[in-house]
Amino acid sequence: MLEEVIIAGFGGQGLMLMGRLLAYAGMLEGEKVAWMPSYGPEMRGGTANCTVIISSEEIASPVVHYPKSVIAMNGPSLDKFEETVQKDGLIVVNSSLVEREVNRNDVAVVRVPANDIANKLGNLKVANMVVLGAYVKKSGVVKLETIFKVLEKTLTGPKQKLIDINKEALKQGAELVIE
Amino acid sequence: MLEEVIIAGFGGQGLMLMGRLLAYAGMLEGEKVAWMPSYGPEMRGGTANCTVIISSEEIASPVVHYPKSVIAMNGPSLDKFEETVQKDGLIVVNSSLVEREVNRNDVAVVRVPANDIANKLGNLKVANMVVLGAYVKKSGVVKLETIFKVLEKTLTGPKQKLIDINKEALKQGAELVIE
Amino acid sequence: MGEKMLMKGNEAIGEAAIRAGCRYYFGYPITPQSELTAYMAKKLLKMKDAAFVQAESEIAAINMVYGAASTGVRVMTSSSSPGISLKQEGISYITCSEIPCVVVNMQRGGPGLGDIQPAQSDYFQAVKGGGHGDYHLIVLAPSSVQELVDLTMDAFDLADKYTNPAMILGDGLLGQMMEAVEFKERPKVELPDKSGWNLTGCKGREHRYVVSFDLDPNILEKWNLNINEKYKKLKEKEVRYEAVNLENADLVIVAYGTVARIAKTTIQMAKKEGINIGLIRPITLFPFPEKIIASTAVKTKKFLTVEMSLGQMVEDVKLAVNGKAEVNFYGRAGGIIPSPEEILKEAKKYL
Amino acid sequence: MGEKMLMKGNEAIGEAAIRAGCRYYFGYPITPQSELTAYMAKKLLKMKDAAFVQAESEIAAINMVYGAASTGVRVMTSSSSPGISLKQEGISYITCSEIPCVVVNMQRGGPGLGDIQPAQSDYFQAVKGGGHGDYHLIVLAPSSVQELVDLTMDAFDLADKYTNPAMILGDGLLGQMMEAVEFKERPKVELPDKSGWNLTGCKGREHRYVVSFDLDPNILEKWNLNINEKYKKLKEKEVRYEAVNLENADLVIVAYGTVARIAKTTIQMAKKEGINIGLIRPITLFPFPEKIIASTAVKTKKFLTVEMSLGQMVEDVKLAVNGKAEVNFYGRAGGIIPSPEEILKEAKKYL
Amino acid sequence: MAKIVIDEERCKGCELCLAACPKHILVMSENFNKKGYHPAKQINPEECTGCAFCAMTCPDVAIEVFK
Amino acid sequence: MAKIVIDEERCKGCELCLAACPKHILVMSENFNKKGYHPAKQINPEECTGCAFCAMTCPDVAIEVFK
Amino acid sequence: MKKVFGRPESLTEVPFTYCPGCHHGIAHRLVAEVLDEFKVRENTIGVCPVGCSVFAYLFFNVDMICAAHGRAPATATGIKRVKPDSIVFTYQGDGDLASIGTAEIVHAANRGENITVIFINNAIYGMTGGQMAPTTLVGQVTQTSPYGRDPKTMGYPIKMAEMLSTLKRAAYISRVALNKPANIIKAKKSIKKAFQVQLDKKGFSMVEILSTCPTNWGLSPIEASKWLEENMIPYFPLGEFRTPEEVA
Amino acid sequence: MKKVFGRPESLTEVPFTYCPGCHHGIAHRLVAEVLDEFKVRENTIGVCPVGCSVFAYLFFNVDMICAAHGRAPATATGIKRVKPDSIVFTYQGDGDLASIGTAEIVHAANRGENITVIFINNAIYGMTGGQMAPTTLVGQVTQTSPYGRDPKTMGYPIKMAEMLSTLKRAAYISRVALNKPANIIKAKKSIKKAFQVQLDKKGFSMVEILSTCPTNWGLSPIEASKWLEENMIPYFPLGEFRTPEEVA
Ligand SMILES: Cc1ncc(C[n+]2csc(CCOP(=O)(O)OP(=O)(O)O)c2C)c(N)n1
Ligand SMILES: Cc1ncc(C[n+]2csc(CCOP(=O)(O)OP(=O)(O)O)c2C)c(N)n1
Ligand code: SF4
Ligand code: SF4
Ligand code: SF4
Ligand code: SF4
Ligand code: SF4
Ligand code: SF4
Ligand SMILES: [Mg+2]
Ligand SMILES: [Mg+2]
Repeated sequence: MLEEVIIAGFGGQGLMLMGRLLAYAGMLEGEKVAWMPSYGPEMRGGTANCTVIISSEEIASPVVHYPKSVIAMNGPSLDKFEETVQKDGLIVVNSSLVEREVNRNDVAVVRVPANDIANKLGNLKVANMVVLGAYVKKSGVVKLETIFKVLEKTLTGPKQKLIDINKEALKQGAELVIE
Repeated sequence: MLEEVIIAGFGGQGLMLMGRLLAYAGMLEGEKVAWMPSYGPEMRGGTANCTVIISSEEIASPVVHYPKSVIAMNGPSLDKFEETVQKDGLIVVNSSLVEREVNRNDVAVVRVPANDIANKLGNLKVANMVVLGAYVKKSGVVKLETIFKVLEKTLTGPKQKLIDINKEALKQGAELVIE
Repeated sequence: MGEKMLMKGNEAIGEAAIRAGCRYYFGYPITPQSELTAYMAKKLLKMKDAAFVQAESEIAAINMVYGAASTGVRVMTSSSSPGISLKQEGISYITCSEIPCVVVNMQRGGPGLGDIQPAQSDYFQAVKGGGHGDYHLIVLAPSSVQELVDLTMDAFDLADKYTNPAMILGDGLLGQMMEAVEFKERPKVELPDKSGWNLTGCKGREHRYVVSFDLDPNILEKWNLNINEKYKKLKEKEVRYEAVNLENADLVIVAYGTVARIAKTTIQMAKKEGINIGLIRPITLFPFPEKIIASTAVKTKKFLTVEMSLGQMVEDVKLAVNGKAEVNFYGRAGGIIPSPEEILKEAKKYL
Repeated sequence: MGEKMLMKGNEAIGEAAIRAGCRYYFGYPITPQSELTAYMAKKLLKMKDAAFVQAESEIAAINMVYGAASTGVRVMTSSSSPGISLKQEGISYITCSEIPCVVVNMQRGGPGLGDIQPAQSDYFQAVKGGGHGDYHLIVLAPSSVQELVDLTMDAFDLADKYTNPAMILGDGLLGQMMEAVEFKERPKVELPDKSGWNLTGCKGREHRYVVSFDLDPNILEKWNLNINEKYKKLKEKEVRYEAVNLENADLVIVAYGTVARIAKTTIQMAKKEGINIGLIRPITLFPFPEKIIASTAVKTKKFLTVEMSLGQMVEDVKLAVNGKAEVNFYGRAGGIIPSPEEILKEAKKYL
Repeated sequence: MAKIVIDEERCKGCELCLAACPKHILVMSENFNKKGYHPAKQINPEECTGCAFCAMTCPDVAIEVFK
Repeated sequence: MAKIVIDEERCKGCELCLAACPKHILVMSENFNKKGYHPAKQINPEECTGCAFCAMTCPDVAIEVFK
Repeated sequence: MKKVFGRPESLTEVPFTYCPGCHHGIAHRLVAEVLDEFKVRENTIGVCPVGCSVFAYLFFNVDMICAAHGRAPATATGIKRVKPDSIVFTYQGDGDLASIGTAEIVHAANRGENITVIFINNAIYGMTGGQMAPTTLVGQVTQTSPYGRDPKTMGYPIKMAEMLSTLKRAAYISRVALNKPANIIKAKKSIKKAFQVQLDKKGFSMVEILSTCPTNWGLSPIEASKWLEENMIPYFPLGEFRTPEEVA
Repeated sequence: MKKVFGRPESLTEVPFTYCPGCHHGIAHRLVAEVLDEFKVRENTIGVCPVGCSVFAYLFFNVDMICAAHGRAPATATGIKRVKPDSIVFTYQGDGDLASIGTAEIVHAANRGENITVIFINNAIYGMTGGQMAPTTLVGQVTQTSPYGRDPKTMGYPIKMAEMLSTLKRAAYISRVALNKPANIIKAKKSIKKAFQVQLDKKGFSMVEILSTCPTNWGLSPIEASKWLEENMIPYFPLGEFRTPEEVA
């Protein structure tokens, strides 16, 4: 198994957390994992992205220029990374913020109206979880349950109360993906 | 012409000045000159020395381990440098402070009771000039008159009044040397 | 065997240091190593017989390290490129005083303020001595988060063994990335006793001192020569490297840290195209693995040194090769990370 | 032709700088270069449109230099080994900003506080870059008081020409010794105009700035590469060295500064014994005179590098020789000056 | 009579101008600007006194005031 | 009754003790010590009160006082 | 209608890179307005620090240089000594000025360097993500004081204006805040005085500006302004500490 | 007869390397006597600076380290944090403490580092041959103020005791002089208080000692003591600036 995904968007959209949960889940499932952030030249309000690699082999380069999958949380990210996705790869798009269609037709595309769903759930901040749910479901790289487990391990103390809404967001995202 | 002389003694005995006057005089007489100080590990009250090279050729190494001449202004300096003087070289000793005899008998030796003479001249500080006078006379490396000229050039302003006593000291030192 | 943990490189260094017995940390914030400072604050401020001090500057930090280390405890500081430049005087002092400590440099793009992206352009500074005088640091170059852990622990041991500062020379990428790490039980190593030199108060013995000078050049020269002896010993005994695929390699890449990892992907890619590329990855940059490079140069006539710099380690590679093979260089500057693809393309030029 | 003057090396540098149009000096006292600071105080404090500031530290001094130089004037600072270590961050900033200035290092024995005797153990720091990032200083190595004068003047010209700091790498002996010097009329050199970058207030034009960073690594890489181009040009155009007695030499000594002078006496001594020793004396340490060394290596199979260090420039000699000849090393450390006799003795070992 | 002009693209939606306006006639817009912020907007412009407190407080110099 | 002992080899002839002694019973010796200084010496020891001002002032801790 | 409030000429058109609600922007505008009002824009050289305001060279429409972290007063000294008739100012954060740059600011003030220092005290290291500054309040939680600043081991927040006021050649020193229009108006006046002192060649001038860092304080901009009012101002009293009259 | 005055145990037998009449020696003795009196010699670690007192490690009969120029307070901090129950002191000159080491002393004081600083203010850089110190008096001629210190460009002599007294965790700060027995006795008392503060873990303590440098002042030791009395004391008033009672 070898998955390489770039998760990109505005700073503040919770990209880094998505990547970390994913990597953690990969580790719990016994795979080798690497998570690597990358911040643009602007410190704030700029674009940011992180790379997650999940692999059954030792991970060589943590830097991936041509990922299997891309999660584009906003328009500029889609613009930047669309062309880099490998043939037969996957692009997951936050369609609440990305108006345009994906141009590539040699990749799978999942469109997730994440902000709208999150808004309905009452917390715009979980938009990232909606997208992550959809991505996990579609890619099958880890089990959704493993992500749940990670949430339980990492959201402790006062943050514990956030577990449910996050799970719900993940689920709703996953449900968007037609099997 | 090539003269290499090490002038050694206590810090504060005016060694550096002796060397500088000598070098300056050499320069005025058209020779190549180099003056190089060396301070011992102790900053004050310790021993110090300087090397002067006067040469008609380009001066290569400014560091001299086996000088033609040594001026020993005190006992420790004689101890340290006596053995380094070249055969047929010259050792000038401030006999006011150096009690012992020079052991070498393959070099010329001039003993100068410099402090006593300087004391008589009314200024202990010119002991160095007494020795310098003797050295210049004995070695013939520069003319005494050139040293006078240097004094006139360098002792200016309020220091001008010191010229005479310095000249006198030089002269008295020179006079000690039997032609 | 410890549990696996997903950790950021910077935090992993901190945890490794603490597990290696380091209870004292003095540092000043700088990107991309701030998580390490924050980690040490979080942990050490809660521990007994421990101290975390955010120093007023990198200079103060290294001089606090000097003081703490002189008492014999394990102590660490960390920074990134510009901050490490400021520590050069202090590092030179500590080295001359023959006191162990660990300094971490998570390099970023330079010179000047540069940027905050990963780079390897402080190699010369780390390996040749950015401070004044004849000295060297023990320089370790991890290339994974696990290795950050292991080499940090080793750094403390080596520093103690050779009473010389050791440097972890990482980069922003290693510091920021997360990987699974394990804190393994380490074999006990016999380390020299510090009670012969550390400052404790002179109860029951003559007073002693830690200084970095002697105004008598004869004594200072002997001192310098003694220090130099340790470097010779290091070169004999502590060289570490990873060799990959050297048998029948058409070309050997020499790279360390992050770049070495990327080069491994290059090697895999090349294999698919039927090209045999080898890799020598120095783990110790000082002492540098000269011998393996020299012996490889006899077999493989082509070397490619790849760095995130405009050519620094390549000089050490050339010195090791000593004219016996062709040494080429490929570098990216200013915080750009080379891709496996471009390294392959570069390698092909020489094949 | 100017009159001959008997001057201390340190003061000669000061006079040369002033005659080269330098009216601004920022420094901090340290032995063995304090006479230079004092000289500048004496002269500049009496001049109009000039400034002498005793800075609060070497760090402040180099950053004052940065500010002054950014306005386009000629400016200088000086120090000795530990003080130069403290300037590394600032030097890296100035180099990255591509601003000219002159830095003088009258080296003393190190590392640490060391001693105040002459040494050459800051070669790596000066030549490889003691600060962080990919950069180089233009490094000039005088070996007489006259050359201190001439090279100081050249340093200002070169710095302006390449908008890069230039360093005078001397030692305590050169700074403290007196020789006769002459301040010759210099041929006018065409120097690039600074009005394209210097800070003057933005009257009549767009505002501009002097910075040493760009957070975009792509831009920063280009910037780094541009700077690197200047170093290539320096290597092509500005290499300087003195070659002595290379014809039919049985052995060639490579030495710079004070040591090179001493080696000349060795050569004379050897001649008396019928031994033919040559000398290559690099005058520019960066750019290093690789070509003459490489071409000499083809004829003379034996080199002896002599330094007042435990072996630093010898690496550049080896890189230039590239395995074509045997490169030996003789060094003294901690402020000890080798004698002509001992160099000869050492040379004979290889003959 | 007074008028303010808010540069929506400069606005970062910090709401400091809202708090500063003595007339309470500034609110946040529902729309996003290109940077993804909800910019401030004025309601009841006729109440504006042109006191410029809003402009003075705006960290992004996004408000101009006319009188 | 009081007594002082001056360590002649430690003395650097600075004369500070002379100025400090309220009894003015310290003077400089004619002799040189090994370092080339004229050490201080006491005259009229019977006048010494043992006040230790001399010792207190001596930068080289060359004076001991007994009482 | 006439424009009564607009962008000063001494600011470029480049949008600030600061976080929403960050007071750096207000401070920039005030300085720019003062430069406009004195008509010295074309004769000014500014020195920005390393800190969130590292990009100030893009924002101020004057010649600028970016100094090394903490060294802006030294760099400004270098400039001013060459160009004594130019207006030279530094713009520095509290990490920059009160921590790593302590020696430089103390000695620039002590020499009476005829420059103006704009000192942004936001009780935190903004740019590096929220570490303790020398001015961080007691109990304040930061990345490097995760259990709150403990004066026993970390000391009390340092009052730079007061400390520097002990120096004779510090001609003008004040502390202002930007948390509400009334304070902003006072701040502007104070900044203007500071530059006036420079124009009159009376020596060193500094305005310490209490500012917010909503991002690293973890507060909304409005909460942050309130926190400043309630916590910072009581500890860091506003006012003038040195005025030219006192200058010898 | 009993010895009523002799060499304290906390001094070694090594003769001082100071110039004749230099007050460094007196200061050494006083510190050593205090260590003796508190019986802490065997539990003390001293930090000497770069300056004429660089050799203090040979003179104090306690464990010592020689810090880099100006950094003694940082080095002492490192030691004290490891050994909070040891007595840690620094011994620094005015170039060391008030110039290059400004940041280190300010922040050690501000943190309330529980160390004692012995600060030798001799208005000059002694070791390097007589350059201007931050404490050099107005008009004083030195190697780097050859026409006398001009406050217009070089500022006024800095009063470190006063400046540091603005810091809350500076528990004890005083200024004393060594120019005559009465002052020496007071100096000793003050040094004792400073160490007492450390023993009581009350925070930072510093004694600024006005001292002579006959060599670089170009005066005889007696003239130098007089010059100190007539010129330094009027500018640098003696006394206590912070005492433990004021400490929060
Ligand atoms: C020598 C050096 N050390 C550390 C840093 C990292 N650094 C960048 S900005 C900064 C401090 C920022 O805080 P402050 O000065 O308070 O400015 P703010 O961002 O809060 O406006 C630090 C430590 C650096 N760039 N250079
Ligand atoms: C980094 C560094 N800069 C400069 C020096 C040179 N230096 C040695 S001692 C000294 C200052 C001495 O003056 P002070 O601190 O007043 O002590 P004093 O000798 O007067 O007792 C200086 C500048 C040094 N050793 N290291
Ligand atoms: S100008 Fe005054 S009244 Fe008008 S919107 Fe702004 S703050 Fe409100
Ligand atoms: S103060 Fe400025 S940036 Fe903030 S909401 Fe109002 S207009 Fe927008
Ligand atoms: S003890 Fe007192 S009286 Fe006796 S010599 Fe000393 S100073 Fe004079
Ligand atoms: S004070 Fe001490 S050193 Fe000075 S003269 Fe008296 S005994 Fe000698
Ligand atoms: S981090 Fe803080 S200081 Fe920096 S721009 Fe954001 S709010 Fe302002
Ligand atoms: S130079 Fe001055 S401070 Fe140094 S030992 Fe001599 S008199 Fe004392
Ligand atoms: Mg801040
Ligand atoms: Mg001093």
